[in-house]
Amino acid sequence: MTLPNEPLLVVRGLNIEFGPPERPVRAVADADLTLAPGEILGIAGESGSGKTTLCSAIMRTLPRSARVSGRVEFAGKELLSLSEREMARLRGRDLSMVLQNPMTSLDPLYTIGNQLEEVLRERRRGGAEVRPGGAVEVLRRVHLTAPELRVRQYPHQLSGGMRQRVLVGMATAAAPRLLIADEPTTALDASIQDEILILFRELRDTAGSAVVIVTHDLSAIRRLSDRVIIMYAGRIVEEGPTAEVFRAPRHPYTRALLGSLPRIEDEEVVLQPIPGQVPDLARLPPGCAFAARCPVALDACRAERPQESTVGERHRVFCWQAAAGGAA
Amino acid sequence: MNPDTSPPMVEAVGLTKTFALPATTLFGKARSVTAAVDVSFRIPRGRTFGFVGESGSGKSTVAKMLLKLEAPSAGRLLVEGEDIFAQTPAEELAYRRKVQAVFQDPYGSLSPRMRADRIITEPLRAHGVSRREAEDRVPDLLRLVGLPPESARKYPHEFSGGQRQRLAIARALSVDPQLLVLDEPVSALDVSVRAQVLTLLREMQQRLGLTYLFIGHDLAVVRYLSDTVGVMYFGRMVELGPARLVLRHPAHPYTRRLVALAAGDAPLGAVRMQGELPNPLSPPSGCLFRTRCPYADATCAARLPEMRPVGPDHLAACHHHEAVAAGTKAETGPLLQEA
Amino acid sequence: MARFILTRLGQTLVTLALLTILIFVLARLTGDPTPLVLPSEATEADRAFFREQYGLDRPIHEQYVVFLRNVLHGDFGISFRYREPAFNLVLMAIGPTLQLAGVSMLVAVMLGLPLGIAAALRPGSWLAAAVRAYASFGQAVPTFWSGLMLIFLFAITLPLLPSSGYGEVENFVLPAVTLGFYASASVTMLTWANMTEALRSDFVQMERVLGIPRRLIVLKHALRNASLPIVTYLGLQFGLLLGGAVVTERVFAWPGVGQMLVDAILNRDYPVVQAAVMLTAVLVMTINLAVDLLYAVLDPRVSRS
Amino acid sequence: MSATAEERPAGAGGLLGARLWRSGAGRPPLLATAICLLMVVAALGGGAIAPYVPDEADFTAILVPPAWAEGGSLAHLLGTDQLGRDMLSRLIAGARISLLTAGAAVLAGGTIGVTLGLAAGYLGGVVEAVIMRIVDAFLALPFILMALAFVAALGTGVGNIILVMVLTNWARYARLVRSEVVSIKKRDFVLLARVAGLRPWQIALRHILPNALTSILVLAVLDVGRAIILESSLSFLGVGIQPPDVSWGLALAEGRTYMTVAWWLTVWPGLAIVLAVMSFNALGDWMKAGFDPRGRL
Repeated sequence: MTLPNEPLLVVRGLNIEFGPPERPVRAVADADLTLAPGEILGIAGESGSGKTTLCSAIMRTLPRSARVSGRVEFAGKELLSLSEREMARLRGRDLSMVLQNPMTSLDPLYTIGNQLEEVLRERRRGGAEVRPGGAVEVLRRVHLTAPELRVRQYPHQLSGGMRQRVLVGMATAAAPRLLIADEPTTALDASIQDEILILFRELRDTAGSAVVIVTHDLSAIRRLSDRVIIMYAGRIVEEGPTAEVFRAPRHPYTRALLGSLPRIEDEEVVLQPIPGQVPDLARLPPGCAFAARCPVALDACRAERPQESTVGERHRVFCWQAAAGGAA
Repeated sequence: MNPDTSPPMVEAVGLTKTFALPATTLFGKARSVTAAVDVSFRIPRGRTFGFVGESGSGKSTVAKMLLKLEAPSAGRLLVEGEDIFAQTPAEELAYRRKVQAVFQDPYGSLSPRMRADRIITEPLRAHGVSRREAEDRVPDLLRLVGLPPESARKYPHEFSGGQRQRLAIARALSVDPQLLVLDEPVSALDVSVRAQVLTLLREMQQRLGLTYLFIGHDLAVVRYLSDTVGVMYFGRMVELGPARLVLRHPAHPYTRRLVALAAGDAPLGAVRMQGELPNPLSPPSGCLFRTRCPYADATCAARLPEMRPVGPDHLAACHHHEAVAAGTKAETGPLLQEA
Repeated sequence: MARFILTRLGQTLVTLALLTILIFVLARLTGDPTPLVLPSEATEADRAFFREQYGLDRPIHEQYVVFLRNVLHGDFGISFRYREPAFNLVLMAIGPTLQLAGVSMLVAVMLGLPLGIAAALRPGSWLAAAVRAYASFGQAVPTFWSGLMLIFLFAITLPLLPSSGYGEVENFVLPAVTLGFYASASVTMLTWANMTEALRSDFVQMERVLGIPRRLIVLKHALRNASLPIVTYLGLQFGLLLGGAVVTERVFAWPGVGQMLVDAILNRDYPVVQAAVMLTAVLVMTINLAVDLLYAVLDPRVSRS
Repeated sequence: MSATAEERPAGAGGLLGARLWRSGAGRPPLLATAICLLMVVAALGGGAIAPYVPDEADFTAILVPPAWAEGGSLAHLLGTDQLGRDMLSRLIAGARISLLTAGAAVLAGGTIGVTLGLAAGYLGGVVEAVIMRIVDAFLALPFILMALAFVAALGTGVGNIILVMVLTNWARYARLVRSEVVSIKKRDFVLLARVAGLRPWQIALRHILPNALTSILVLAVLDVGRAIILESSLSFLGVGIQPPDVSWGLALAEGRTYMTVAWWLTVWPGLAIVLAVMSFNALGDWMKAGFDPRGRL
């Protein structure tokens, strides 16, 4: 078992490829990350940045066509070499996940109570009976109104926000040590998004779970997570403590991303869009994938892939400019 | 032309739209759902009116009425002083040249079986412009929205989401419209691309003197483009006024909540929105927001608040707007914890 | 729910009414039945009397009203050939047809469901390829040919089973296998497609990451969701089986409605044709209605809204 | 939101074949395509290819087995029937009838059905209600029973059988097209076409029909197989094609009596039907995989 200071999750040199081997699409390239118990990590990136694929690799739910190499260690276990049966035993108990679309993630033919009890029953090893009020209790924990009524209702009778609460309740029923949330608020209205995010923080505070939240919504990450990883075209480009990255981003892409967000607090809203578009993953340039859109790109950036450089405590960045101190 | 005497580009008076639902019980009364009630606003020429609200608030219904895709159940909709639901077919065709639209979904907005040049020229052709003349305009239009002229021969699936929205904008601009209805045009786009399209829209407005009706759920985005904003809640307009005023000094508790949520710096949990949206089939009595409002009292349950002035050009529908503006009750803290 | 039932019932009645019009029009198209019914030595007065008796001298819409009234009373006229009420003849033949269709259905489901599910669970495997080959062959083989080949093999070459007849259990084997095999092909394909879709759905993904055992995901969730469209389809399939029975009955000399219908057409015995068509139509539509109602009961999105 | 990135709707734009190729339907089924083409050639070539006149009796060569069997002769590759008619020539003539009736059923039935379905889906209201109830009435019976009902009224023979097949077939096209139109009608690009000022008929022809066309095409190809079975079934029952015309189903029915002594009389026509139907189905399934990955048809 892990010691308190040992990391809960360690990913090393993770590569995920799709498509024909002679012309592969590298959805995730050379990903390294470490997560401590009880830590909340945000992974941000635009579509095609590989953030969802990375999470599916950790949960081992990638389609069979994916080619995965590297290591994923969870609490000392190498997940990639586990059998499907061993992996299924971990899922939902030690590591769990919340998916993007609450509207379709519940079976339409069974009541909420039935589906919750099914999850609870699977949690009890050794055949112990599920307590009758268990499902209601789970719903109360995720602050769903009128839980006694909800357990008798079918998914279509609940709104999207309510369904996402149910799903978070299911995923966290066993107080997993790691919860991965993939775009958990994207399909929801603004007034409900925060209510879902709060559930993740409560989970960490009450059960000591670590949480990985994957989203394109920078504001959610800023307010929820302890640490943030920024991904671009399948690679991690910057990683560091959330406050520091948002205050002093070191990678030009992170900076550009923050600059292109309209902010309501300012007197006048100014936008600085990033020119160009995300490159095709099947035809990446030899150097830095962001070089073509980067305002401060050097010749070196186009020629060679940037190496990792440390720019502060636990703050690392993959950029030649930042490494040279030029973009500071 | 004197701007004071000419009618505004758009004027909506008491616009209401109800949809009939089939009865659920055998001999029950056929019920109806109200998508928009008594919505009134005006958009001066060359300005942007921003509509803010969550899903189901009725903002898209108003847009569809302005595009004549739906007819109002009550109320009037005037464009340049002319009632658009009392037009002859010839007048309607002329109107369709004046008003164009860009929708949210960049994948559903363009016919997958048409090439970019045909997509762009289709509105022109519909208005009787010859094929040759229409095609001559394609390179200019593509350049206008920042697409290379070679893309004329491509099919929609060969473009990225942001490029498709550019294409949709080029198509809308092809007939030199005066009014653009923008229904969540950037909501489906990635952050970096969103900023590109927003700056393009602002540039187009300045260059071509367009009037916009902009619909969005992201307050910061709406504020970026809008001069005036209207906040919709559950089919009703609850606050209306100059964008800066409404978003910096909101007078309706709902707007206040939205603004607080949109501020990226607010710590998580500082603002809580309690409860769920009411059921459209059995809305609460009185003020529709009272079930989620910290200011709600007996008055709110008894009477529906009317829109009334709370400042210069600034209207809000709240019985307690003074207290709200003064912020006597915090949106924060344990008061609202039990959601 | 009540409204849903009534709407469907109303639609069915309208369709039935239209069908009676269609059959009536078809009956008129065949021309004057008088020479067929009366012996050639009948006098002109006999013919006129016959026409008057059957209302053939009245305007077309009045004739339809008479026709409709008769149909509602189960009166399709007297069979020209057997000199008995056509409706009674058809009613006697419907039993064997229903038995054949029912047993074939059982064969089809027992073959099609497991094959379809197995193929969906192992995409890309040799099993899936074999199931695909089975289904595409089954859909292409006309029952009259497979029936003949089975007779050739099991009744002539190896005399194990009777090639025709009705009444004993062994009489059922060849016809039911012939018809059931044909129907099993489409049941297989439909089960496969729906099961594949259910296994790809978001909620199955969610259950996977929640660590729900695969057995439970497949049997409790995916299969039940996939079964909704399959139930509807089986209703339709039963109608197709009644149609397919026409040919199969002919091959195996089965005393059913199909056999009777073909004989009636060949002998221009129109009252029997009309009675057979109408009765089958009512049967098929009743089954479809029942299946729709069953669907509504099975799907909470319909029954609980 | 991040779902918008890689989604490339299958089969959009470009030439039909290229579109199918790209869309992941895989390689076209070569054998099936070849058989379909062979059938078309046989149907068109007819008398020019066939070694004998198909309905010419030759009492000197009755029930000759196929060339490789004992007693067979190279003069009659697939043998002869009870009247000494050459089986190969009869199969070729049968292909002509099968394709003629199936083609007519699909083309004429398809045209009528597509037109009515388009009208129902696009116009809605009373027009839709009336058309769809008629469609329901035509689909209320299993297709073979419906065909028998029409045969009873119209009679047999090539012309009547074509008419019968058109009558039994159109309603399925109408139902498919109507449901396609209803869903396409709600899509954004159709709403935007209205905003652009296009007339309803322009929208129907330029936007709705092209987008429904792939489904119609798939249904049509799959329908050829169904039509071949229907025609041969009717002919087998004796209420379809009548001698001296030649049909596979009819040949089978005639050969049935001689099953114990001359297997080739029943095996060849049956195999011809199975091969033809399987080939058209394989072609249709391939198109369906490309156009309709979710299997709505």
